[in-house]
Amino acid sequence: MDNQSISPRQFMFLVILFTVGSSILIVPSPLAIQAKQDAWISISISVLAGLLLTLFYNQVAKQMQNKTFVQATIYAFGNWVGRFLLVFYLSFLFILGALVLRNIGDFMTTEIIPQTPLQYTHILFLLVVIWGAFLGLEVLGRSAEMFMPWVVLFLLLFIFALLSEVNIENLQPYLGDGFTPVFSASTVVIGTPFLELVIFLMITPYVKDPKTKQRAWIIGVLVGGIILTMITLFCILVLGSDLTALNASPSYQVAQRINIADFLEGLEVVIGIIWMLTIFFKLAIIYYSVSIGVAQFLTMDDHRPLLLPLGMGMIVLSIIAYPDVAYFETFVSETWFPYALTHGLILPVIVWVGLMIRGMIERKKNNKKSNSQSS
Amino acid sequence: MNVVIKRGYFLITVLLCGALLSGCWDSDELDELGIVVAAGIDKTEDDEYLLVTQVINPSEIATEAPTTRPPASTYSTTGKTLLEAFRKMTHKSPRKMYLSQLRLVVIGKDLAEEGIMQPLDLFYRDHEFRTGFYVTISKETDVETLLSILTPYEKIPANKLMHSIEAVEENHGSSHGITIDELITQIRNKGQNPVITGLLMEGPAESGTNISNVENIDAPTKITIDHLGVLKGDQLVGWMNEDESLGYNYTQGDINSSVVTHPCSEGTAGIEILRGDNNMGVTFENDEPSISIELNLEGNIAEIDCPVDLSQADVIQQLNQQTEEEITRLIEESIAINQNEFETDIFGFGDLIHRKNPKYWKTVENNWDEQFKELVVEIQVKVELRRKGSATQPITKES
Amino acid sequence: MKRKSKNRKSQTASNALTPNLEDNLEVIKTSMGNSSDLVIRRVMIHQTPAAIIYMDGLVDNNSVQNFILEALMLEMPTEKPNHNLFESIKESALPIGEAEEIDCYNELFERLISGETILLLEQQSKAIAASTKGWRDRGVQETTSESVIRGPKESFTETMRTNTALIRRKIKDSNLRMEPKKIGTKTKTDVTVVYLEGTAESEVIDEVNRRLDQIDIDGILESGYLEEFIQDAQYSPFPTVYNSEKPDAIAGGILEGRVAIITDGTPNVLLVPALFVNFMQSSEDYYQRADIGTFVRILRLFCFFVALFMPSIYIAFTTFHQEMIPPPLLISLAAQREGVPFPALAEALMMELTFEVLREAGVRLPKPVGSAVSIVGALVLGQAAVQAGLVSPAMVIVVSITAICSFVFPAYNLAISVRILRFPLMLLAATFGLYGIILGMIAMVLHLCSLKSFGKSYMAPFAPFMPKDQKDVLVRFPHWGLLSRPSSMTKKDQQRVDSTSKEN
Amino acid sequence: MNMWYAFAVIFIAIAIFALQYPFLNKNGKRKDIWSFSIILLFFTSISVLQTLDVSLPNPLDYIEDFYKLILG
Repeated sequence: MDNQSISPRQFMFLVILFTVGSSILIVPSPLAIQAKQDAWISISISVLAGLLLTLFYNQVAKQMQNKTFVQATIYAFGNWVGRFLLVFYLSFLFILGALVLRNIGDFMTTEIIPQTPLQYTHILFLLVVIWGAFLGLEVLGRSAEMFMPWVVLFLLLFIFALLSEVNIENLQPYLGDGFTPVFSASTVVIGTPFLELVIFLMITPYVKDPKTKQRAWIIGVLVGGIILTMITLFCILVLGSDLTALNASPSYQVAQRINIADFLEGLEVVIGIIWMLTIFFKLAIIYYSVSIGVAQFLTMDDHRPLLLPLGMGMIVLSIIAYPDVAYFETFVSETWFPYALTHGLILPVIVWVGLMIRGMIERKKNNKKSNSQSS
Repeated sequence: MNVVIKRGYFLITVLLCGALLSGCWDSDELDELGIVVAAGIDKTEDDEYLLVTQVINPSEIATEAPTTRPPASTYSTTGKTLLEAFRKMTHKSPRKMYLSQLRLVVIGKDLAEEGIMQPLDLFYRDHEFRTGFYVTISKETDVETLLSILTPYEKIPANKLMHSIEAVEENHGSSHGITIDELITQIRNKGQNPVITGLLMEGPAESGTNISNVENIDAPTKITIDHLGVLKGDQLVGWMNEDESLGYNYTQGDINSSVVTHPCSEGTAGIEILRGDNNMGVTFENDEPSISIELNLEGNIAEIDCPVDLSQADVIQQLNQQTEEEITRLIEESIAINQNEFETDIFGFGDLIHRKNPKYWKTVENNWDEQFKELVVEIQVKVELRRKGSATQPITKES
Repeated sequence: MKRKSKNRKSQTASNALTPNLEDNLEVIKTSMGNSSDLVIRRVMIHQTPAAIIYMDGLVDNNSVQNFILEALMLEMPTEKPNHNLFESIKESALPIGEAEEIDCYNELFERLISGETILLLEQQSKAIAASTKGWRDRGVQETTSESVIRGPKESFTETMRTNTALIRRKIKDSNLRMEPKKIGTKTKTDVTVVYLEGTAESEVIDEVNRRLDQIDIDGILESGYLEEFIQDAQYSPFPTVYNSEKPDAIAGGILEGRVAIITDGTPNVLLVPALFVNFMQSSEDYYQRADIGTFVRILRLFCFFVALFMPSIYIAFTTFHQEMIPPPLLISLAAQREGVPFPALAEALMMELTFEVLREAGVRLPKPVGSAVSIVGALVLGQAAVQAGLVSPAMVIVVSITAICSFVFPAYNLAISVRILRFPLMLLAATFGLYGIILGMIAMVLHLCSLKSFGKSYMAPFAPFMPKDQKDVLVRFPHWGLLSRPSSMTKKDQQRVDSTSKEN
Repeated sequence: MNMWYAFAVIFIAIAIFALQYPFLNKNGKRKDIWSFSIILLFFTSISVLQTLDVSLPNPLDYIEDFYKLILG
């Protein structure tokens, strides 16, 4: 594999962008449907859950010892069982990628360029993603550093420009329907960015400086979670929970309210750009991980030849993945959480346990060896 | 290796871009767009939607040498759905209707009485619409005539109306512009019913649609912003008069600046309200809610022609009190007419109860309008007149 | 090709000088093909036949006259020296700085052609080469392509020695190294690699030397030849080698730990590694006050974005996202477009191309005619085309703003790449609107981040982010605050300013 | 029209192959060439089927069915 490495800071930026990307579009609406004006509480709960998950992932990463998840699984379970497990893991990532691609395509073709065929929107986007995955992780990390100030700047603009539109009454009553809907809604957010963070198990071996990278991961999740919470909060504060639930992409709709000095209107497209940037990085990370995953699965030296063929598959999958938006909505609210849970929690747990057992066996072997050597 | 592959990727990208370039699906040149600034909706007799659009003629507006052509044109079509009507419009108009610049939707009176939610769906769903436009009801005239009136001073009639609505809201407070997303939220909200701005045409319709209307120094036909219409759900149930509209806006804290006129001894006093804040609260006694409205207003004496000595503190106090009474009267009237005549809660009392006591709200949610009729509302107005302008005393003939 | 030339070299190299003067002269004459500028002056020194050979025009006639001919013919000690005549001439007779002994034709020709004067003696298989180089040069003049308001106005010339002297005069440090090279099998161009020992990173120096030594070409006429050979990204529109004709800019670069490459025969000196930010900075930034320098730098960055994106954003806004245009502006734009026969893309492409043509024509034409071109351009395009309804006035404004913004960069080669990149962005904008522009921008940033210049990341110190270096990128701190050298360039010899040098 | 799209897809696939093959071949990794070709062939055929409007099985359906089965 290419010997690229990224700094903990770049890693943190990638985690932030990954957490925010695409969730920012699809999360507020289902949250508001279930938890109404308390959506921001449920998202805060899921950020906590996300942090716990990250702590767990860090443990797994420690056990993996500079191997990617794919290599570690093969190492722990051997060629056949390991590969069997990996088929599921890689297909999960692949499907995730296709869905993220479809998210941006759907968003673009509903809000900004409605007459452009979905395929072409996808092809163009994926071409740039492939270009990013081709150039490798180092370049992705650096460009994350380039774009991060802009993302932060525009988010601040978004928040400050909307401060005058905020209506604090939209948050009341707190917990009007009790805790149940709040908790059940929080699974949406746990499923959508936080369980997907399992993908960074493919990236961690390439991060320099093992000491700070754990902290970078946690801070990244925290910051990303806070951004998500802020956006959801602002959607509710400005639009009210009813309109937030009614809108397909409330975070975009809310940007339509921005009006600076009666001249700077219509900034929603600018905000749309920020969503696009974050989604780009999310998809680039997924795509990079999938391709190196497949390359390691097939024990190839280089993931680059795989980029274009996989891209063809991903475009087809993103088109056929769901026939209409309603299918997607039920899929996200019903199936995605258990699906993500299987691959984002259960599978890592299995691998983690496997790695520990493997480690113990190895240690015993070594002990025996050293014993026999010394005796 | 990199160089070869990089070159190849570049080649593929260029090829694909070339292929993609063959379609520019979404692009519309500016001169192919008919910029719609106002739309009117009504029902026809055979139960179809009547759609009227006011399209501006950019070259007439931006020109340095005005001709006699009108700055805006209207088109009207009918259709079973609004979308159908919009698309049918291309039969009549040379250009595609472009809707992002929409300022104003005018709903016909008949349609408003029937229910406005259905037609508004399109305006909210379609991506082309931005959500910052006002929804109004044409009070007497049919929408087609109303939208065909040419307005003096402001070339685009829809702009004139929008600015007037904003001006009335800011300077007098007897009307209230409502945007589509506010309207939809309130219609869907069980605890608050919406109000809607009324538009009124003055003068003969025939002369208003002619360019000569704006050639007169006093245009014979004008459109004025009327007071507020009251909706129950999405149906228009009645109109408030000026006092009631003012009272409504006081309760909502929507008064930025207004005027209170009231009689004082042997004359009248005009008070300019500068700013104020309002506070609505709910208290429960034996599970029965009662609403309290607190208003703290600050104002100036702007005009006074009664012989009082303004240098006396208790005279000011008296004026304060009179103003308070006047405002209380406005609010009371407004609440009374809604409680008794229209039976609809436009004040958001239900919403307030929902926020403060969601459990109680659950029990009354579904017949809130009935409950609303019995609701006790306490009004407390506090006015402080701080200044009296440049003159220290009423200016009278004798000194 | 390669092998042949080497063969030829080895042949001549084996040809050592003969003791016979006439034979030597014959060989020289035939090898040079009886060239008209070859001057052979026969003299007698102490009854020994001798010949002075030089190339007319390449030597300084005065020095040949005063220090060689006069010295040998008039001022020679009259007594016959007791030991070897050759040695005594070499040691005591020639009042000239560089005089070296040579013994083979190969070296003889090389020196002869580069302007040295050769002294051949009868009975000697050796010759003396005296450095009498000197030819007409332009002299140090004011720079034409990089003018400044404040700061030194001198510029490099075509002469290597003058150029090295200009740098030496700025950096009077014994650590300033100048490594000579000769590149080009036919032109044998002098190339000098200049750096500060102990400040520049040795990896970079080695890399520069390695890349320069690898070059095998018949001729180097300008530094552009070298640039294409040594630059990192061959297929990138962005320059990864900086060039300047201002000695102060180059000296500044050397002080930052960079390596300069001077090519004989061109006033453009190369400087590597070159990062993206270097192309956005002018040496004048350091001469103006710090706050003004900062403002100008931010202005340039802004202009970079305008020059790159303005036409494409105009296309995207007017054909895709009309809702983003403020209403009064939209109305006036729509009014302007009435009757324009071309779609916005064609209009923009047409205007941009016309402008490029005008610019190119303005550069090529002699100055008096050049202004005529600009008048014609301004009148024909600005006035007539609008009045004829061929283009909308707004488009003229957009193109002019773009053009003006692209002239702001101090580095001409960055402006070129910006101009080229504008066109694909315009195509993307016409197909996908802002979506296309943003994807184009992302692809561009990805590309920029992947570039390297002599092992240094091109986008440093933004990506990878170096907090310490930010003092001299967008913001320029006052000189007493520029404590360390940019660590994106060199990690050695970091301290620049002693923090106590400015009292408060 | 769909036919042309299908041809375009095949053309692109050939282009990808032509682009990658020399590089893979130079490295002399037989297995890599095979994996690459199989993946390319698989996805190309899927893409061709998709452009020809053949309704392809949607993996999301299976996932949904599976979890419905498990969660009841």
